[in-house]
Amino acid sequence: MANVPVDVEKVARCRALAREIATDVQAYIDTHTSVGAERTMLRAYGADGVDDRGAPLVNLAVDRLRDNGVLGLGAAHFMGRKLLLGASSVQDAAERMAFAPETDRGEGGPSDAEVRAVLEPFAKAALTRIDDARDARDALKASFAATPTPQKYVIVATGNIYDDALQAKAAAFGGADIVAVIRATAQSLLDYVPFGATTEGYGGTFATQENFKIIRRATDEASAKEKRYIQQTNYSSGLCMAEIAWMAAVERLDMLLNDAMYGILFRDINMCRNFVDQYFARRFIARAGITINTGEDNYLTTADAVDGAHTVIASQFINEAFALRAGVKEEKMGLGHAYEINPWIEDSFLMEIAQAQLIRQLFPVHPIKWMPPTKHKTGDIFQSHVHDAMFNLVGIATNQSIELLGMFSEAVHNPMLMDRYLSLKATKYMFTTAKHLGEEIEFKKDGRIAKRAIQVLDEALELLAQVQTETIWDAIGRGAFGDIKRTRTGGKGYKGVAERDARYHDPLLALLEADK
Amino acid sequence: MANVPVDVEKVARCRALAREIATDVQAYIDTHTSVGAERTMLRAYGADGVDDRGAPLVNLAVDRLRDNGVLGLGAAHFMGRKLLLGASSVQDAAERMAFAPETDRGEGGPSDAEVRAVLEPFAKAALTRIDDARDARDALKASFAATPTPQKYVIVATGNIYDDALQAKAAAFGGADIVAVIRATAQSLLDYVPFGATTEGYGGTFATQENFKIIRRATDEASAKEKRYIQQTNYSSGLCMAEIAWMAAVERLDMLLNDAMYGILFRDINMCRNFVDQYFARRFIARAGITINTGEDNYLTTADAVDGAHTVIASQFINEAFALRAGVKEEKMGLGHAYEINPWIEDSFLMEIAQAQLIRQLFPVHPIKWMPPTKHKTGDIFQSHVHDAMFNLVGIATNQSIELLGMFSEAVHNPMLMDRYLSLKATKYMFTTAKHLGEEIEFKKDGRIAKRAIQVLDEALELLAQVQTETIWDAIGRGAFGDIKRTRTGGKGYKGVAERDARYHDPLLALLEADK
Amino acid sequence: MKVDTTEHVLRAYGDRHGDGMVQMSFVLEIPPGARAREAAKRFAEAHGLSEPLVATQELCAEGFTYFVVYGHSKHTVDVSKIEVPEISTEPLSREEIETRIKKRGKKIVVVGACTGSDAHTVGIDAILNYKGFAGDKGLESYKGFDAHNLGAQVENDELVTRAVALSAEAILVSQVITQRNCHKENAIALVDLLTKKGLRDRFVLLFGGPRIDHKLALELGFDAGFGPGTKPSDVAAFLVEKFAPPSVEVA
Amino acid sequence: MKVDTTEHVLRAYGDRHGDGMVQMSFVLEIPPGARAREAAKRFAEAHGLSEPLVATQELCAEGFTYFVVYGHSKHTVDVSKIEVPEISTEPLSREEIETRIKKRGKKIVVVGACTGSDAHTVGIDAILNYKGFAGDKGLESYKGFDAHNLGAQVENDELVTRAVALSAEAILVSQVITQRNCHKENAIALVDLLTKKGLRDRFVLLFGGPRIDHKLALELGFDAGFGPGTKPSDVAAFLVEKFAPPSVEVA
Ligand code: B12
Ligand code: B12
Ligand SMILES: Cc1ncc(COP(=O)(O)O)c(C=O)c1O
Ligand SMILES: Cc1ncc(COP(=O)(O)O)c(C=O)c1O
Repeated sequence: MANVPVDVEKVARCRALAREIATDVQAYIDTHTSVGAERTMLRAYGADGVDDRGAPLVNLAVDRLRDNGVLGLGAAHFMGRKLLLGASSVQDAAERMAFAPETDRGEGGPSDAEVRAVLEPFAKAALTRIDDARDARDALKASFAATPTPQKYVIVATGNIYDDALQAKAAAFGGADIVAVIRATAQSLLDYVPFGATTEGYGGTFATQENFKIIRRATDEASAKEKRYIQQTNYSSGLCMAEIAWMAAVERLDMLLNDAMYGILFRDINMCRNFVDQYFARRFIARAGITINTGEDNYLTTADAVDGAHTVIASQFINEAFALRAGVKEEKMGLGHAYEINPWIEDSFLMEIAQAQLIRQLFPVHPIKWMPPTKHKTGDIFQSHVHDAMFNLVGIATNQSIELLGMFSEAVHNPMLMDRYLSLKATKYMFTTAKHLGEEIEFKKDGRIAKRAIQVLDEALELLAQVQTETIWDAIGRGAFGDIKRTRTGGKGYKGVAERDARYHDPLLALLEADK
Repeated sequence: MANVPVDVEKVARCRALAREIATDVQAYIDTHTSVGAERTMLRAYGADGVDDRGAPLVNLAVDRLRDNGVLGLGAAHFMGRKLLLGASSVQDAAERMAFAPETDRGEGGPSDAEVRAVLEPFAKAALTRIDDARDARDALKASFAATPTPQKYVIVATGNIYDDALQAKAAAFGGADIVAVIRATAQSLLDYVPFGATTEGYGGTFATQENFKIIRRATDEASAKEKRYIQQTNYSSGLCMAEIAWMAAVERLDMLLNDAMYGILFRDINMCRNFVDQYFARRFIARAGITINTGEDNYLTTADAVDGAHTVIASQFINEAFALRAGVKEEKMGLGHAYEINPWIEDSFLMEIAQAQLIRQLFPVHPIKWMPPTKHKTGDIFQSHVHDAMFNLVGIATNQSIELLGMFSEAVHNPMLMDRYLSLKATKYMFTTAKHLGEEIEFKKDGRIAKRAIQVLDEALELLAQVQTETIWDAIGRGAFGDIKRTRTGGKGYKGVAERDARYHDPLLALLEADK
Repeated sequence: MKVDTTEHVLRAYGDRHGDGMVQMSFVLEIPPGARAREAAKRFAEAHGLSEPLVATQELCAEGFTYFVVYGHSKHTVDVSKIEVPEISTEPLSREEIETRIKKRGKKIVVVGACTGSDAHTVGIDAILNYKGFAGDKGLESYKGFDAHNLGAQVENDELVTRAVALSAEAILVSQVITQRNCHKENAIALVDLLTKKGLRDRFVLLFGGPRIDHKLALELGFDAGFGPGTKPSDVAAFLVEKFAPPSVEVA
Repeated sequence: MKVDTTEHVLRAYGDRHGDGMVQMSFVLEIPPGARAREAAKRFAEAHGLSEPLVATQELCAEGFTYFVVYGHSKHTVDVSKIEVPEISTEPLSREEIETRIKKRGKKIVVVGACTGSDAHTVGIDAILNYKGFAGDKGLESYKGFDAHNLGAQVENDELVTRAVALSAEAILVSQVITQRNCHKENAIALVDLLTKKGLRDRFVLLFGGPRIDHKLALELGFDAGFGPGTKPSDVAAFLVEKFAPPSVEVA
């Protein structure tokens, strides 16, 4: 394999700095919770359903805690109390939390120890549910041959879950290894998860537990048919990132788009909220053995991909540090990056090779996820197809793990059946015709590729040092990533954050945190 | 630049063998002539025009010689006699040759020395005409910056010379460096050159002197407009290959498709005829400073491109040897090869790199001409565009000299305006994005690419040794090139060959042969 | 309106003048084969293509075939009949813009946002932020403009409230997501809201995005529309013509 | 005729069932801009596309613009109404073919050529020569066939003369060049020639090439047509069904 020069010393320093950056934030996380996090715990214990106006029970229950100013005690505390005070089930307990006429301030009555004890079996049951799904996935996966890398990842995004299912199967037929159902544009900012099967969504389809099931069924059928394990993925992002992580865990999803900072930067979600939520989400993700996909690729859609190359790498180290703190294994960290350099720049292909290979070497056991060109795509679908071809070539030559396939219609619309078919076909072609290219070539010492790799790593190290000094909060404040500036208390969802009470204790969270 | 291993010893042996193969044939050529060759001489001396049924004067004159069994004396001999016997001009002499009531058997009357003497000034004038065109080309070319390699070569082929002119300009606008007007399917087998501007042709447009002028005007206008020298090319092949070479010389064409064996193999033209004609053609080509493009690429359309790779190289050495004997300089030999391996074969891209790079090294000063994928193209124009992209990538990485651009509609129709535009756009993209790739990489010693290059050269050497032993006549007889078998006296146009009389002497040919 | 050629009635052009060649691709729910080929031909013919050539037919999903078809379109388009509203503003130099606004005596206050659930800020940022687009600096970079960029996912309500609060004279709306015409709905909703509040005439309303053109913007009730490739200076020039026409000589 | 789906009236399918999405590309002689965009939209609408989206417009030659357009096609195709003649021959094994011809008692003599000025022999070679196509050996490889390949650029006259001389039972014609329908003209001329000479019934006439299908071949007066991807064994099976049907029991 052709390598770029990498100074292991510098890499170690990058990791150390990232660890410190995450430690600073972790102190905040460990003392806070959010409505999203607490709703997730309720779901995990077994609460489900919506009221007649479509509001999820867990929202009604948790909003009430927040309104009462007792969110900092954690939802589990109240659930435990309801169980001790006569609720017949978790569901009943949640309903009481939501609808009981009297206000529970979480004080008096059962002791904290009793509360913990009553929750213990439910916490274990919650874990078992996740573990069962994980085992089922492992078993099914093991019944097929392993998928060679790069794994071909495509999106479906009709807005209608039934059309999505059809297109997911079509994608598998066309050679896809991984199918993602893109989310409706609006969902990130909804502070609840819609319920049931959905057939209307702009720019994508709502992520709901029922929709997850429908696609799981479709991809399982496709696995059986294609004699290849077809992975399913969705988005653990936005104001409900943790709830979705849990849903994905129990619905046996294989991957999740999940990033420690994407929501802050690209959805203007409040930093505090986002950092707390990502931690809860990742605890479930880790337990479920789900692979995360981080979103550093997005930086290059708002910042220039030549100038901003190092921000991707700095952020990957940070995402890695956060993920490690949530118990996610390196083998499950699909750190994101992208092929977004202006294609008309001389030797842009060489810069892309340098970047892709550098990241491959920096994160050798990580299932890194590579995103195709998007920003410089135009409606010239023919040229766009060629642009993607070069992306595919670098993908196979540098052995990226997960490759989201580019679509020639990128600048036009969400991919249609034909677009996806042709993209898969072109990718199969490239992965075949250039199969061993990576093993066949070497990069010149001191050549353009080597120099570019060295430069980018140096800049990443510099940036990490700066972020470590100023803290991530301030670094984001001055636009260190994606040229986007956010403030600590600005953005959406800040009201949903609460400081944890000294008595905060969630037995399920404790079990999850016992991992690693 | 990434090199493949090349054993210079073997290369020298290839060249020596090819030289011997050509020497054998040259002995035949030097003692024969053909109707096509003699028509060319008449045209060069200045005969032109058609009769009222459209038959060219030179055909009428030369056919009469053949019918009278005196072709072996050469047309010049008779022209000289007519001039000595009162013809007022070359044209008048030719007309007398064609129409004079009495039959001239070439004997009696003026002595051979007188004949030569009277032709001498016309021979010099003929040379001057060629030289003037050459100088004009050189001057025009020198007024523009040199075109970087690979030079982008595209075809136009509407059948209508006026549409061709429009499309030629459009091609130049789109970035083409070289414009070829593809010939009508039928023309190769016509034993005369059509006259005047033509607007009807299947699969291409007739090559006529007037059509050459029309395209020259269009490309000159395009040069002025684009501030880049736009080259024009056509086909010196078929039964009139030598006449067309002469026309191209005086109409200031820059390149010609011209091969020592293409007509034999792909048009079933008689071997003897073809070898004689190619020699005459190349004598004019050499004088005119025209770049030839040989047709080895075609072998890979009838034979398998993996198995037949070495036949291309063997043939290139043979074409080189023939061209040298006709006075063509290496710097003007655009030896042909192609990207024709089944794209769905694993590592086919690596084999293409090996082949392209090997040929680049074997013929370092030659303006080698590289042909795009055609045979494995289907009507899936999107996939076809990607296939061409890989061709372009190898083109820039191995620095091919002349690159005929692939068209996504290859399996559908002759290129349309849009197809050509998009092809040029995609090529510009590739030549920009991967500009210095060739300088950046090295191939692994003992890797797949290196091994393939060694194997192909070994096989080429072996084939040359065999051909040298059996002679090219017999080698073609058993299908050594392109899996096509031809016999020495079979094929079209054999009747047009004549053994040269001992008195055969053409002053213009003698002048041409004085070169080198 | 300018007329570009003497020939007004255009056919498609591929190989030869007037051949009408067009390329189509589509998917039909039928497995490949002789019937599928015939179906594709008839489908193409229904579009007005003669001698349709089915260049390829491939199974692209169970029961679905992808086709590429070429054919000679019988259709023509009479361009002499096309009247497209075009923004007639001539480009102005930065100096000219600054001088004119200076003459006017007060800055032009503009508020921009990417509205609804749309989070694509790159376009509106390109117009408003200092950095600009393709080397052309954004409105923020002009002394004469007071540019407020509210960013993405801004609801119409909030946009109007902020515009009023800032005494903005122009509102710049960006919409990138267009799936099932949500951009049009969003735009119409804004115009309705302003009309209902009696504020429509208070603002010059600009609409922009990769799928927007002037014609569409006018149809939706905006004052101007800006499509792909718009430069900040185009927008500046347009606004200056509106708010500081050359004749204006006020304090 | 087989019916493949219960739904007979098909629309194009892109994103959602029944959306009618199709893609088109074409060139119009108009420079890019607002008018060109409108011209392209109207041109697309003339083809029956609603809400046409001009994805790109680029100057591709002086005065010419290349367009990519997407739109919802209103057209449908009723596949239940499609009756396509298909070659009904079932594939036969090599043994079956050999046995049947052996039973018949004499070889099937066939003559093939690529006719007119067409020099594309790869197709006819694939069918006739030993080597065959995609691993399927050509007719030459069968003991039961006496296959004569006349190669390329064979004039109809000569083809007929040779067929008569060789007492051929089938004539196989390949045509690859199709520019302005020269393949059809060539084919019709052969049928006319045979008819004029009173020889039409003496031969089974097969037509093949990348643009040939059974339907077209029948229309042109041939007995069968073979398109891209034809295997020699398909042709062998067809000829065996003709000349050595399972019932035949002659000497
Ligand atoms: C970058 C990008 C993103 C970034 C956005 C980051 C950001 N902060 O803006 C990220 C990665 C976050 C993103 C996310 C999504 N995206 Co997006 N994205 C793109 C992409 C690649 C480029 C857009 C872009 O930045 N163009 C560059 C700018 C400069 O161009 P522009 O917007 O046209 O702006 C110019 C002009 O139009 C004009 N202009 C624009 N606005 C205005 C306003 C005024 C007043 C004026 C005067 C001028 C003006 O001036 C600008 C400069 O010339 C396009 C694909 C493509 N290549 O076009 C998809 C694309 C727009 N995205 C798409 C989708 C669907 C999404 C998602 C919904 C996917 C999902 N379900 O997760 C998400 C959700 C985001 C949301 N809720 O909106 C689709 C939209 C399909 C459609 N037409 O409906 C596209 C086309 C991709 C695709 N094929 O699916 N995306
Ligand atoms: C190889 C090739 C050549 C070779 C031919 C070598 C040879 N000895 O055959 C060479 C390089 C010489 C050549 C030259 C030309 N070619 Co050419 N060529 C091609 C190419 C790349 C592949 C054709 C091929 O071999 N296909 C593989 C065979 C196996 O497929 P097939 O022919 O379809 O055959 C199968 C079936 O159709 C069927 N079949 C075919 N015939 C028959 C007959 C019977 C009886 C039966 C039962 C079945 C059958 O069985 C076969 C096996 O499945 C195509 C482009 C493409 N990718 O299609 C252009 C193409 C066919 N050529 C084209 C042209 C224009 C030319 C030229 C005229 C260009 C020029 N002006 O110089 C010349 C002149 C040749 C001439 N006079 O005919 C055009 C034709 C355009 C059109 N539709 O009219 C094409 C499409 C390229 C293009 N886009 O311009 N060409
Ligand atoms: C890491 C990550 N999360 C989430 C998303 C998109 O989801 P949403 O914007 O709906 O949260 C993306 C977008 O590509 C992403 O990269
Ligand atoms: C060397 C050479 N000469 C001539 C031709 C074609 O010309 P024709 O067949 O009209 O002689 C080709 C075809 O590509 C060629 O490669």
